[in-house]
Parts: sequence; C-alpha cells; structure tokens
Amino acid sequence: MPIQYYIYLCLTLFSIGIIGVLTRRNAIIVFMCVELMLNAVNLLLVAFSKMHHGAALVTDKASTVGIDGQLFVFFIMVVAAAEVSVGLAIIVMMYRNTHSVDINFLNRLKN
Amino acid sequence: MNAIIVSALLGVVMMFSGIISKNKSVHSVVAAAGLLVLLLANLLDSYGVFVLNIDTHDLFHFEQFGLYFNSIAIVATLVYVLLCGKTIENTGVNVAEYYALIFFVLCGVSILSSFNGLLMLFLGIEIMSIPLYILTGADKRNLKSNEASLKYFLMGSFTTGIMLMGITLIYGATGSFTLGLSQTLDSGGLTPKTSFLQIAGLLLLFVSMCFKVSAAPFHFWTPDVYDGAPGVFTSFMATIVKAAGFIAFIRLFENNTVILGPTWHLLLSFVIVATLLIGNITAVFQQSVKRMLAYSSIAQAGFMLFALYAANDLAKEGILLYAAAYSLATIGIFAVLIKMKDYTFDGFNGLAKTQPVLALTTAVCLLSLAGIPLTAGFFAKYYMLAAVVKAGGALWLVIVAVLFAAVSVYYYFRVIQAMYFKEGEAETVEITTGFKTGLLLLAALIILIGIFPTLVLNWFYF
Amino acid sequence: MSTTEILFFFLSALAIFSAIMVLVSKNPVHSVLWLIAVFFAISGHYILLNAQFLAIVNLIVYAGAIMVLFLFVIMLMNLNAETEPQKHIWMKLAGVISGGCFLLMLISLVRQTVELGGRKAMMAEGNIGLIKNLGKSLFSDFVIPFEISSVLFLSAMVGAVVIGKKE
Amino acid sequence: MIPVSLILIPLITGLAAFFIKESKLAKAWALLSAVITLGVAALGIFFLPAKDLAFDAAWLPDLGSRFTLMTDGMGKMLVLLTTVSFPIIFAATYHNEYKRSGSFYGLMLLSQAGLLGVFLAADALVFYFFWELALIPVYFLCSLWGGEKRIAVTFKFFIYTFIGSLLMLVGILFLYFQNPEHSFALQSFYHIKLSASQEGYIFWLFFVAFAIKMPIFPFHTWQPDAYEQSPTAVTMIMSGIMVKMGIFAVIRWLLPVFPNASVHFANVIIVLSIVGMLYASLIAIRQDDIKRMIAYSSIAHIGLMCTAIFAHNKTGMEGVMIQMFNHGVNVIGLWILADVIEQQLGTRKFSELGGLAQKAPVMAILLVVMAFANIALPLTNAFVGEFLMFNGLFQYNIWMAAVAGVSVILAAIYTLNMVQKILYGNTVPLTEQAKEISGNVQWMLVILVVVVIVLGVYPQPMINLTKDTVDAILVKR
Amino acid sequence: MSKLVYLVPLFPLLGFLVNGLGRKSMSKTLISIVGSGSILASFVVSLLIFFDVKANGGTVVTLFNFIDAASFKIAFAFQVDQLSSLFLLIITGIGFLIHLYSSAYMHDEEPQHFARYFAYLNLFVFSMLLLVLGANYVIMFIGWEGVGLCSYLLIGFWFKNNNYNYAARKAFVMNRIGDLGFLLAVFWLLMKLGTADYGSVFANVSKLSSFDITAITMLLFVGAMGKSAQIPLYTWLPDAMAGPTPVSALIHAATMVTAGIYMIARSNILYTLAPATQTLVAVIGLATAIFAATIALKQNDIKKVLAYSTVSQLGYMFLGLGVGAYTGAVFHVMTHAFFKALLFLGAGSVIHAMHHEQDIRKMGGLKKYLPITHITFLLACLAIAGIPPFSGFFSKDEILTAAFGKNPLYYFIGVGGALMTAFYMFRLYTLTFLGQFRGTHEQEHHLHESPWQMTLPLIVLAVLSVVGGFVGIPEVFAEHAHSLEHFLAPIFAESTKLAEQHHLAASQEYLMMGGTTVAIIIVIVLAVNSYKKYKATETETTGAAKLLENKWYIDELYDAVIVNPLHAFAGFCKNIIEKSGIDGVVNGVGKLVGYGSRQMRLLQSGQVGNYILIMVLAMVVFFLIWFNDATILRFFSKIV
Repeated sequence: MPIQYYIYLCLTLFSIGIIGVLTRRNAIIVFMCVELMLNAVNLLLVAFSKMHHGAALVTDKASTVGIDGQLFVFFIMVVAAAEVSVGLAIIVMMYRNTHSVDINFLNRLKN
Repeated sequence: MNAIIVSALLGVVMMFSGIISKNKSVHSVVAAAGLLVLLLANLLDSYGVFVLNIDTHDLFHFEQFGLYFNSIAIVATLVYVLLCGKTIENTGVNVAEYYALIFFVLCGVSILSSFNGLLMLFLGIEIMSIPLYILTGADKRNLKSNEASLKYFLMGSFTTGIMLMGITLIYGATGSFTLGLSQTLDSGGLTPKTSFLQIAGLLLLFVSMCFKVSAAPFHFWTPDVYDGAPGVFTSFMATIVKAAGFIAFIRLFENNTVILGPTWHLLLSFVIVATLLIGNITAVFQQSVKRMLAYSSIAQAGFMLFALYAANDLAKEGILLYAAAYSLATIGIFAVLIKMKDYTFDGFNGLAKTQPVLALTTAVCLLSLAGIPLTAGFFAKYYMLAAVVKAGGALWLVIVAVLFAAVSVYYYFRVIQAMYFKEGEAETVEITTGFKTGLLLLAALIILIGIFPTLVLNWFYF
Repeated sequence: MSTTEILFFFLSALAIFSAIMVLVSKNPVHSVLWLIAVFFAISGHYILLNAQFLAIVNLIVYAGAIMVLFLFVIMLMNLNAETEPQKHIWMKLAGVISGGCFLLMLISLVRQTVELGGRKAMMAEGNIGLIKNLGKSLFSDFVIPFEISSVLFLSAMVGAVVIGKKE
Repeated sequence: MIPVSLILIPLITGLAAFFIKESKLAKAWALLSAVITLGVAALGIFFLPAKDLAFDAAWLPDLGSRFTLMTDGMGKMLVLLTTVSFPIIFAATYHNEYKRSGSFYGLMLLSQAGLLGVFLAADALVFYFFWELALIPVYFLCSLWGGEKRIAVTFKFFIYTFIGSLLMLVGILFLYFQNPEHSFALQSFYHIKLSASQEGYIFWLFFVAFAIKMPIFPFHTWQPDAYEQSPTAVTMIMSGIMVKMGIFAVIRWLLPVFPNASVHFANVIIVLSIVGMLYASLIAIRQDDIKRMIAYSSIAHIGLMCTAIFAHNKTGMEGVMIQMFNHGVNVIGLWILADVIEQQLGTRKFSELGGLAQKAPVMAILLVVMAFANIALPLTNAFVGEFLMFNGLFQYNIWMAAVAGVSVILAAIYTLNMVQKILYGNTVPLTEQAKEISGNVQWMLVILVVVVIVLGVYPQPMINLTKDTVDAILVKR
Repeated sequence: MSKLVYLVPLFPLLGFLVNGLGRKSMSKTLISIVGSGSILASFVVSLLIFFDVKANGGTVVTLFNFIDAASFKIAFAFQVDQLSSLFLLIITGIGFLIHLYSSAYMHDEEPQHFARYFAYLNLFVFSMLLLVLGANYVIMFIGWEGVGLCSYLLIGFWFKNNNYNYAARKAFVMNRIGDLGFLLAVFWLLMKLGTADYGSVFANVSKLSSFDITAITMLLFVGAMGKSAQIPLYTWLPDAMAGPTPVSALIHAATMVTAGIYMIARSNILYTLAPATQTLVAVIGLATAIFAATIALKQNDIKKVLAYSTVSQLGYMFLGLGVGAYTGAVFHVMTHAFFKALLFLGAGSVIHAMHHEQDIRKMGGLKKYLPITHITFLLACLAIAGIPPFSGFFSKDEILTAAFGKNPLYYFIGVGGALMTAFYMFRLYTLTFLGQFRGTHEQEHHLHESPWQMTLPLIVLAVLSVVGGFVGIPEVFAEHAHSLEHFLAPIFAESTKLAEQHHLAASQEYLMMGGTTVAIIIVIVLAVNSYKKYKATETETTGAAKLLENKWYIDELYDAVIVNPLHAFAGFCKNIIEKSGIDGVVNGVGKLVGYGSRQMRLLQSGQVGNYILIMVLAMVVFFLIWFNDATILRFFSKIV
C-alpha cells in the first residue's frame, strides 16, 4: 500500500481533530478531538515503521528496523492514558465549581 | 542520570513523608534536604559517579551543559523552596503531594536537559507538563485557578498532538527518532535537499516548543495561566520549567540550524520580534503585578530565543546564565509578591517605608530583570546580544531587542516607583526574619553574579 | 484490487466518516460512540499492518478504558444534546477553514516530497508488530523510557488524587 | 593604585553612608570622603608619575574584558573637576536638609564613583558599567528628593539615557567582535578596521548615546525638566559633571575609533549643534525660571563644545578641553546661587523676584561675576575656552562660526535679563526679607570666583594639562 | 621707564580691589582718595612714559603668555608707543579729573554705593588702559569688552530704576553685536597670519589678500560701530545717559566711545590698504555726524543733547579716519575729550545744582548762580562749535580739510553738520544759562555753585579746551607747527607713504576756514537770539520737529523690525516647537506604546478557542513563510 495513502488518511484524521478542537465548546469533546489527533499520529507512526521495516528487510532479513516506531506508539498510548486521567479530573473539578463544561465560560482571565 | 533517578525517588519519598507526618513544615524541610541530596547526586554525575550504572542505549546524552543546567535548576528550586516553603504549606492540604509533583517536574527537567532522541523529549515534556496542570489547579476552590489549569491542559494536550505529528513526520523522513539532520543527509535515500516532510516535522516541533517556552504567537496560555495559578506555583512554572523548556529547545535545534538555513533565521527573527513586541508592549499597561510578570516572562523568552538564533558556544553559556539570572530574580520577586495582600501596582505603594528589606531586594530583582549593569540580568542579556552579534548579521534584530529592553524598564520601574516614590501603606502578611535574610542573600547573589558572571560560568568549563 | 486494498479503503472511509460524526453529532454521548468507532477502524488498520499488539492495546486502552472513562464523566454530568453549547457559526467556519488550510498545506508538502515516491507501507507480513519482538526490545533497549513512563503514571495518579480528593 | 582608590573611596564611603541615621553625621561623612578623594586625586595628578595613574587587572578573562583604568590629560582634568566639585557641592548645600540624608549622600557618593569610573575607564565594558553606575544613583536621587513632577520627569530622563546607553552597548559589542585582538581595551579599539558603511552606522549608535547625554539638539528635551525637578545638589552634578561624560566620551571613544565617520558626518553634527545653540539661547531668553534658564544656556554651551569637537582642529579641541572644566565650574556656581535663592525665598521665578542687590550685595556681586563668566567675558575662564572653540570652528568654516557667534549675543541677552530681573529693580514684598548668603556658601562661591578669574587670566596650565590628549586624538586622522 | 608700563593699569586695578572689598569699612573720604589717587598715580606714570616715548620711541612689554594654543600664541603684552602713550594721558588725566569731580558729585550716595561707584570707575579705567595698551588684538578685545562691562555696570549704577537697567542692558548687548564682528576679525587674522600682535600683523600685511584685508577691516569696523556708537548701532549711547553724569563724561564722551577710533587708528595700515572699507567708514561717519546733529537740535534733556552731539562728533572722527586723516581723528579725539568732558561736567554741575533736574526747558538764567560753571561751559561750547582759536576749531578743521581733499561733498556736508553743532550747542547754552529761571521756587532757592572738587576739574578742562588745539596748528600757519602730527608720525608712517597727499593751496584753506567760522558765528547769534526769550510752552510740536524730538523713531523702528520679532520667535520656540514639536515627539512615542499596549491586551481574549485558532493560523503562516519558494502555491494552483 503506497505510504502516501496512509499519510493522507492520518493527516485528514489529524486535521479533523484540529477542526473539532476549534469548533466545539464542550471541553470533553475538545479533549476527545485531541485524542483523535493522537490516534491519527499513532496510525501514521505504525505505517512509517512498516515502511522503514520493509525497506530494511530488502538488505537484512532479520532487521528490526521500525520497531521503535511501534514502541513510540505504545508510549504515546501510555501518555495519552495519563493525560486523560488528569484531564478528566480537571474537567470534573471545573464542573464541580461552575456546573458547566463550556470552554467559552473560561473568560475570567483575560487582557 | 543521577538527577533523573534521584528526583523520581524523591517524589516517592515526599509522598511517604505526606503519609508519615501531618506537620506541614516537616515536608518543606524534607523537600529542602531532598533537593540538597539531588544537587549532590547531580554534581557527582558530572564527576562520573553514578547512583546505578545503566546502559541508556543512547537514549540520553549526558554532557556538562545539561548537567550544569540541572544544578542551576536544582539550586533555583532550593532557593524557591526556602523562600516560598511557608506559602506552599498554606496553599492547600496536600503539601507533600505538591512537593512530590515538584520533584517529578524536576525529573522531567533533568530528562529534558540530557535527552537524546525525540522519544525522551516527548516523555520529558509530558512528565514536566502533567504535574504542572495539577499545580496550576492546586487552588481548587478558586475559579481562576481551575480555569487556568483547564486552559493550560487543553492547549497543552493540543500542542502535544502537534508535537507528535512533527515527530512522526520526522520519523517518516529519517526512520529514526534521533536528533539532528546530520544523519539524514548522509544516509542515502534522501535527496541532498532536506525533505519537505522533515522540514514540516521540524516546523511542527518548533511550534510546539515555542508553545512550551511561550513564544509568540503561541504564548496565549502564559498570561492566563500564570495569572490564574497560585502565586507560588506560578513562580516555579515561570522560572525553572520555562528555562528547562529553553534548554530542550536549544538541544533540539542547535545542530539543525545550519541545515535549516536562512529561512530558519527569518522565521525565528519573526518569532523573536513578535514575542518581544507582545511581551513588552502588553506588559506596559497591566494593573496587576502578577500579570505584568507573566507578560514580562514572555518578553524575557524573546530574549532567550536569541540563544537559539545564534546557536553558538556563547549562546549556550549565555542561556545558562540567563536561566540562572532570570530564575533567581523572578523567584525573588514572586517570593515578595505572594506576601503582598494586594497584587496590583498600587499594592506596592510605599513598601520601602513599611518593609525596606523587601523593597530593596525586589528592586534588585527588578533591576536584574531589566538588565541594569551590576546585576546578573545585565550579563544574561549581554550574552544573548553578544552571541547574536558574534553569529554575525541581524544587527537590526539586536537593536530592536535593546529598544524593547528600554520599554521593559518602563514596567519594571513602575514597581520600583510604587515602592520608593509613591506614598502608601503596602500591606503584607507577616514576614519572618529568616525570609528577609533569605531575600538579602538572594539579592547579594544576584549582584555577585552581576559583577563576576564567570563565577557561575567557570563551572561550565571544568 | 486486492482484499487488503478493499479493507484499507473501507476502514479509511469508516474512520474518516466516524471522525466527522464525532464533530457533528450534537449529543456528546454519540460523539463518544463515534470516536470508539474511529478507534475500531484504526485498530483494523493496525491489523492490516500486522501490528497485532498495538491493535489489541488500542482496543483495550483506548476503546476500552479511556472511552469508558469519558462516557462515565459525560453520564455523570448527564450532558446531552440540549445542554450541548454551540459555537457561533462564524467561529465554526473559521475553524474549518483554518483546519482545512492546515491539511492542504501538509498534503501539498507530502505530494512534493519526491523521496516518498514508490515507498510502500509493508502490509500483512513483517513481524516487528508481534508481542514477542516488541517485548524484547521494550525491555532491553527501551527499558528506560518504560520506567520513566511509570514515573509519568505516578505523577498523573498523584495529580488525579490531589485534584479529585475532597478537602 | 591611585585610580582604583579614586573609585573605591566614594564607593565604599557611599555604601557606608546608607547606614548613617542622623543627618549631621551623614553630611560630615560625605564631605570628609569627598575631601579625601580630592586629596588623592590631587596627589595622583600633580605629584605622582604617570605610571601610577594606570591600573590593570583581570576581570572577565573569557569575555576579553579587563578592569583597565588610565588617565590622559583630559582624564586628569575631568577627574580634577569631579573631585573638586563634590566637596564644593556638599559644602555649599550643607544647610539643606534632606529626609533620610544618609541615603541621599550615599547615592551622591555612588554617583561620584560612577563618574570617576567613566573618566578613568580604558576598557569599553568597564566604561559602559560606570556609565550606567553614574546614571542610576542620579535617577534615585532625583526621584526621591526632587520637585513635585519628579517621578515622571526623571523617569523620562532615565529611559531616554538608558536607550542611548543600550545602543552604545550594541555598538561596543559589534566593535568587540570586529576586533582582531578580541578585547574591549580602548587601545585595541583604536586599531579596529571597519568598512565605511559599518563605521557609518556604528558611529551613530555611539553618537546617539553621547548626544542624549550631552545633550545635543534635538535630544535635549529631558534636560530642562530634569534640571528643574531634581534637588539642586543633584542638578549641579548633572549639569556640572555628567554632561561632560558625553563630551568626554565623544572625544575618547568616538573620534579615534571612527576617524572617517566622524569627519564624514562632521557637517551634520555641527549644523545640528549650531541649530541647538541658537534654539536653546532663544528659549532661554523667554524663560522665567532660573533653573530652566540655566539649563537652556547650558544646552547652548554644550552645543558649542560639540561643534568645536567636530571642527577637527587642535585649536577647537584645546578650547573644548578647558571649557569642559570651566563650564563645570561656572554652572555649578550658578546652581549654587539658584539654590540659595530658592532656599531663601522659595521661588525660582524671575517675575516674583527683584531688587536682591539691595538686600544681599555679596550675593549680587557673586551672581554678577558668575553671570559674566557664563557669557564668556574676557578675563573670566569661559572666555578663553570659547575664544579657542570659536576659533577652531572659524578655521573649519567661517560661516558656521559667524552664525554660531550669534549665540554669544543671545547669551548676553538672557544672562543679563536674569541678572536684572533677580538683582536689580526695586524689592518686591517677597524679597523684602531676603538675607545675605551664609558663610559656607559664600566661601564656596568665592573659591569658584577665584578659579574663574585665575583661569581667565592665566589659562595656560589647563591647556598644557590636556595638550597630550589633543595631540593624541587628532593625530589619529 | 616704559618697562614700568604695567604700573599704569595696576594702580586702578588696586584701587578697584581696595574700594571693592573694603566698601563696608572705609569712609567716603578714604574711598575717594583711594579712587582718585590710584588714577593720579597712573597719570604720573603715564606722563613719565609719555616723555620717555617722546624721547626714545616705543617698545613692547611682554608680561606673560596669555594663551599658547596649538596654532597661535597670544602674549599678555603692552604696546608702548606714541599713540598709546597719548591715549594714556587722555584717559588717566581726564579720568583723574572726573574721579575728583565725582567725589563731590556722588557725595549723597551712602558709603558702600559710593565705594561701588569708585570701584567701577577704577575698573573702567583699568580696562580702558588695557584696551589702549594691549600689544595685540586679543588684549585689546579684553579691554574692549571690559569697558563694555563697566559701562554696563555704571549705566545701571542706580539699579533700583528699571529703565536704567534696560538702558544698561541695551548698551551691553549692542556692544556685543559689535564685539562679535571684532572677534571674527581677530579669528580671521589668526587664521591667515597665526598671530594677532600688531607688530607682526602690520609687518606681514602683504601676506593678506585684498579680500582678506577688506573683510577684516569691515569686521573690525563693525566692532567700532558698536563701541563708538555709529549708525546703525548708536542708539545705546543716548540711553546710556541714565548713568551718573561724571560717568557720561568719562565713558560716554571722553574715553570709551573713542575706542573705535583708537582701534582704527591703531590698524591704520590695514584700512589704508582697504579703500572700500575706508569709503564705508567715511560715509558712515559723515552720516552719523549729520544724523545725530539733527536729532540734537530738538532734544530737551541737557544730557541727551550732549549725548547726540557726542555721537555726531564721533562721526566726524570716523570721517577723518575714512579720509585717511588719522592724525586729525586722534587730534579730534583729544580735543573732544577735553571739551566734551567739560560740557558733561558742566552739565553735571548744573544738574547737581538743580537737584537732578535735566530738562533745559525748566532751567535758564543760571548764569548768575553758577558763574564758574557758566564760563567754562561757554568756553566748551565755543570749542565744540569750532570757533578759532579754541581747540575744536583746529581738530575739526583738519578733518574737514582732509575730507575736502578726498571729496568736496564730504566737506560741505561736514560743514553743515558743524553749523548744526554750533546751533544746538548754543541753543543748549542759551536755554540753560541765559534768559530767566524757569524752574520751581525751591529749586531756585537752593541754587548754588558746586564745591571745589567739581569746579577745579571744570577750570582745568576749560583751560585745556581753550589751548588744547595748539598742539595741532595747521601747516598753513607755520611750518612744522603741527607737533602732534610729528609726534604720531611713526604710527601712521606706513599709511602716509601709501596714501597720496593732496595739499590744498594755502589761500583756499584760509578761505574755507574763514567761511566756516563766519557761518558758525552767524548760526550762534541766531541760536542765542531765538532762544533768549524762550518760554516753556506745552504746545505739541509737529512735523519735522516732532520727528526730530522722537529721534527719527529709530528705537521704535528697531523694536518693530528686530527686537519684537526675535522675542516673538523665541516665544514660538519655547511654547510651540519645544513643547509640541520636539518634546511632543518624545512623549508621542510613549503614548504610542501605551496605545499599543491597550490594543494588544484585547488580543488576549481569554477564549481558548481563539487562542488555538490563532495558533493554527500561525502554523499555516509559518509554513507559508518557510516554503515561500511557491511550493504550496504551485500546489494550490494545481488543484484549481
């Protein structure tokens, strides 16, 4: 499968994530869109790792080139999980105080 | 390596001390002691003594530069804890946890000072950021604090996404997570012209790093977060963390600037000017000193970016000095600020009469931030400018910078004027003599560095 | 057109469609569900790329743990289409346009990266995605990041506790 | 060792002064320190061989900057001016009471240290340091003890000069990296080879800094306000000594380092200065405030010095040299008198004064002498200086000299206007209870008058003192 | 003897110091003794020097190096020769008499002002001596400005009266204008010759191009205009009458105002080589002579009349200089010093008697009250009118004759002036002494002759003005009778060599003398008759008379053309350019920053959405900046 296809796919997902962040007001949804961005990145990483792996296999049958990419994905998932726990905690704390998850209400701090 | 391990462990230790003792001040003491240990460990590191000897598989690259920065960060944190310990204890119930988080941040800092490869960069930045989201929101009842932390978190995670995309694109182009374009050039497959993919990746990385060091136009979180967060933690964020960000920034790009070529400098000078402009100009008309300091920290970032622009030895020495000078001064000011009842400029009116010592030390710190000679801040700025001039060209940039430095004098001196020349009864919470002596020592240190910057820097050449 | 290609396009289409649905659906709960769909699609891609471990982890961690967490929170706040705040249409438009520009930008660059010409992502075969190999290198070369990520978790945990704990 | 002690004595005594509580003691302390400094300076300048007037020590080795001090004729002369002025200023304002006088005199001494440092420094970085060190105490002095508009005014003054010095810093850096010897040493700066264009813009970086300090039209607007608002003792320092920093710097750091540029831009600068002279003189004519009038007249005089510098001939340069000293003496004398009047009658407005000559003849006489020194009457010190300077300018360009000469007439107008409005005419209710000036002030003024006359009749020693500098500077071209 | 020349200025200086410092402690008598004594002492020395010079020529006495600059040396040296020694005598001699006179005239002042007066007067004599003794133009300039200072101080001696102060300031400033010219001339000399010593300048005069010489002489003459009150810089002199009368006598008649003549006579060679300047000098001199005379016709203040007559007489001297009759000019300086001083002192004595009444319309018939004053005054009038054999006749005649030689027109205009002189002098005389007293009663009651300190100088000067002319008897009467000319010959040797001599036929000279004398006598009779029966009338004068009474409105003209515009422009600079212009720009920058600050704060909207939006847009921009080589644009064009 040509790598460009994966790139286009992932960039599209990524951009959709960005657009989500920009268009939604619900903090949770915004956060979800961020997760979407991360997933797009993950997929792209895997695709690249396979690409490099394939290129390496031509010369060396036992090469493990590209494995770092997949491990990177693993770490991204780890971090994502951690972020989610913290993020949701913050959102909940916010909700406790304001009974709203609308980011447009976050305007006490400005100028 | 020592710093990373020890700071992680110390984080755990702090949690235990939280379980064992309910006496808050104990935690501060433990933290201070821990920091001393950490400092020791880090110093040992540079002499080749390791807590435990592991093969880092080239994921780290320990060099004097990074280790030395660690020591600066640790010392700064120590000063911070000694000066602001009391306030931390009054911020909330989870004092021990706060300290633990601070230690985790330090762990992230020490990762960022020696990472080799984008993986560790990513992890380091996350370890540094996640505790900060918490600390920002530490004042749970305070809506501003909540808001700040949520803003910080949302934008931070968004930037994480951007950064990861950048890393991915680089990986796609080079097939490795190691730094620098040098490998990519000689490893064939690529046309001698650096690949667009890679450039795109680097740009995204650049953007995300700009966000972390609050360089315009990615600075927007800074004023709100610094303003909203509890003063103590703002001080920590604005100093050590930010400096660490710069160290990471420089280590990330120092080898690449050559290949990135002229457009890179164009882009960077654009960012620098924008940062200086927004930071300085916006700071002028702030009413709250805290928010003014937030903007001034943006302005200072603009100056620190010069190190990136020049990317030569002078710049690396300079950024270390800048980190030290800037951190010390800012910590000093915040230490005083959080003792004030009123964070506005008028709140400082007549401080010189009610609290001469505080006024004096604040003045010294402000002078240092303004870059007046005989204070550490002067040589910090001096190194930055010198580095750029040495790198050649871009004299216009330097001139712009000094003009903005003059503007910065305006808002820094507003505080001095309030303290010394305006009539008023500045109200503070009770001040211990220990605190005063601490401040005096800090001021003395700032002036000492200001007269003999090489005292700090000669360390750098052993 | 081989099955892989068919699957690829199907999964891609699914992923993009559900991603869009995440954005457009008024009800947060629906968004979550659509997002889960996206994750499934991506896991499918992993399998296509023979990255079985990641495929599983993705399902467990993301689709499983994280999304459920989201769901809980949303239920907890019982958010629904009515309570869902909407951005002003111009803001939305601006968001879409700028996001689109970003996308076009990157795509244009990709299209002109000559060295990608003819590079393929190896499908179906290649064993680096297998748990055995990943585990080997994770616990040899990448043990330090592994440990460090534990620190990360620890701090996240502490943070969550600090934030969540009642005073 | 002499130069170091010249800087250290005021520095240390100044820092010590901050801890003195009662004002009597503080005054005595400051006076004592100033006198000691004067003694040391006199010893060094008149009795010791030249080698004792140089000092060199490592300071920032890896920055290529050494703590180097040296004195040529001009340096000696200005050190003399500084060290002479301070005791006189302290003694003359001895009866003025300042709140927290400890800090006041501390800052005064610090500024003295800074000034001496500027005049002695032979290393660009050291020079810059002292340049600022001289500025900051003055900023605090003005803002703390000044008039009611002090904060805004002195702040303007501070930022104005600060911008200038920062630009100079950029210039210094640039030169440093152009310098093959990688040093900030003055001597090595003299050998730097710059391309014409580089010389062009770096020259301006420096000149703007100095022009603001002098000040040269149109960078002068901070000055009258600052002089008016700051306590007179400080004003004396500013106009008596600090403005000389600018001129000194131009002569030592500008002409030799940028020989071609300073010739190339000479016309621009001279025209600017001449415009400034006439402009300031005209404004002085319309002033109703003693301090502002003196301020503007001093702008005019400085302008003349600047023209003479850029006339690039020895005659003019000699004139500048001695005029730096003379202007310092004269203007300090005028300030003392202005202070006396303000202290006594609480006003500086001509329109509210008059007939003082009847009440205080001694003061009247002294004021008249100082006034005529200010308009460079022959046999007063200023005449010699202005004679030489105009002469130099004349050699450079007849018409410029002729136009600039008009300022001599204007000077007569505004100075005599002041004398007449203050001293002559009938007394007004305010001046009815005016008293004769007190002993110490009187004696200080008498000393100044003696200096004025002696240097007016026999200026040769001054000329000889600074001859070496003149030759050295102009030999460079 | 000449080696002791430094004593001459030294004594007055000492007198100045003693009187100045001891003014609190000394008695009036002591003060006047010190004051006058010092001058007497230097007069004695001057006499000795004079004869020394007469016997064995002049010399230069160098005291010390004044300025030893890179491009020139200026010695503090004294020039002792015929010219300077002659002036020494005039200055110290008349100076002494006037000091003596003052000791009585100023007796009403309280001691310290009395002392101040004498101090100033001594200081003046000192500077005047410097002026004439200086061996180079710089020293001369020192004296030149010094006398200006003293005149300033003495005009404003009664400083309570602000009009006096303004007069003083006017005098000083106008002198300054002249001094600038002088100074520039000196610079020019120094630039071209590297020296200002008379000796070397006159020796190297050949080194100067004719343009240089013309320029230098012109500039010097500007200086002379200021000091010697010539058109257009004369207006200060009448106002200077604000000073005490003896001061007017000494400074504004006898000595200071003749400095210009001295200076030109001193540099006669330069002038002889600059015919253009000479013509200018002659014309200006003549114009001033006539112009001032016309004004004098209608003045009613006794001192004002004398002042304008002084201006006019100075004009004659310049005419003399202009036509190359240097000796004549100097001669007239001398005689004029005698009779004009006498006139002023006489006027002083009158004013003294009249209790500071100066308006001649309120006088009259003083003949019987002040006999001595009257006689001496009459003699002086005859002298100035130029009635032979009084001194004025000879000197004026010499000048006019020379003028005739140059250009008959000069002569006739000059004679016209002389006639006017005669007229207004005798108008003055008649109104003052003849007819009957028009003053108030208690004035009349107090009228009395002045004490001996005042009358003695009058008598001495009267004698001098009668016989003073005999040192310069025209050649036509007797060969080598003109002893002054022979005495001064060495000074003017060069010029006389250069200037072509035109000797008139003796008969013609007799005719001219006779003619003028007759005319003058007629005018005198006319004047006396027309004013003998004068009654003070309040009728407003009209037409030409009004014009003359108001001095041709010259002061008003100057105010309108120069003073007021300057003042207005200064105000414009102060209030508009400075405040709004330059300082406005400076503050404007500050305001700009403030404005920018307030605007930029709005950027920080507080909305996370906006923040992120801006970030994304910034990223897009960055990409565009980076791939500015149209990479992206190319792609977009491909899509479209």
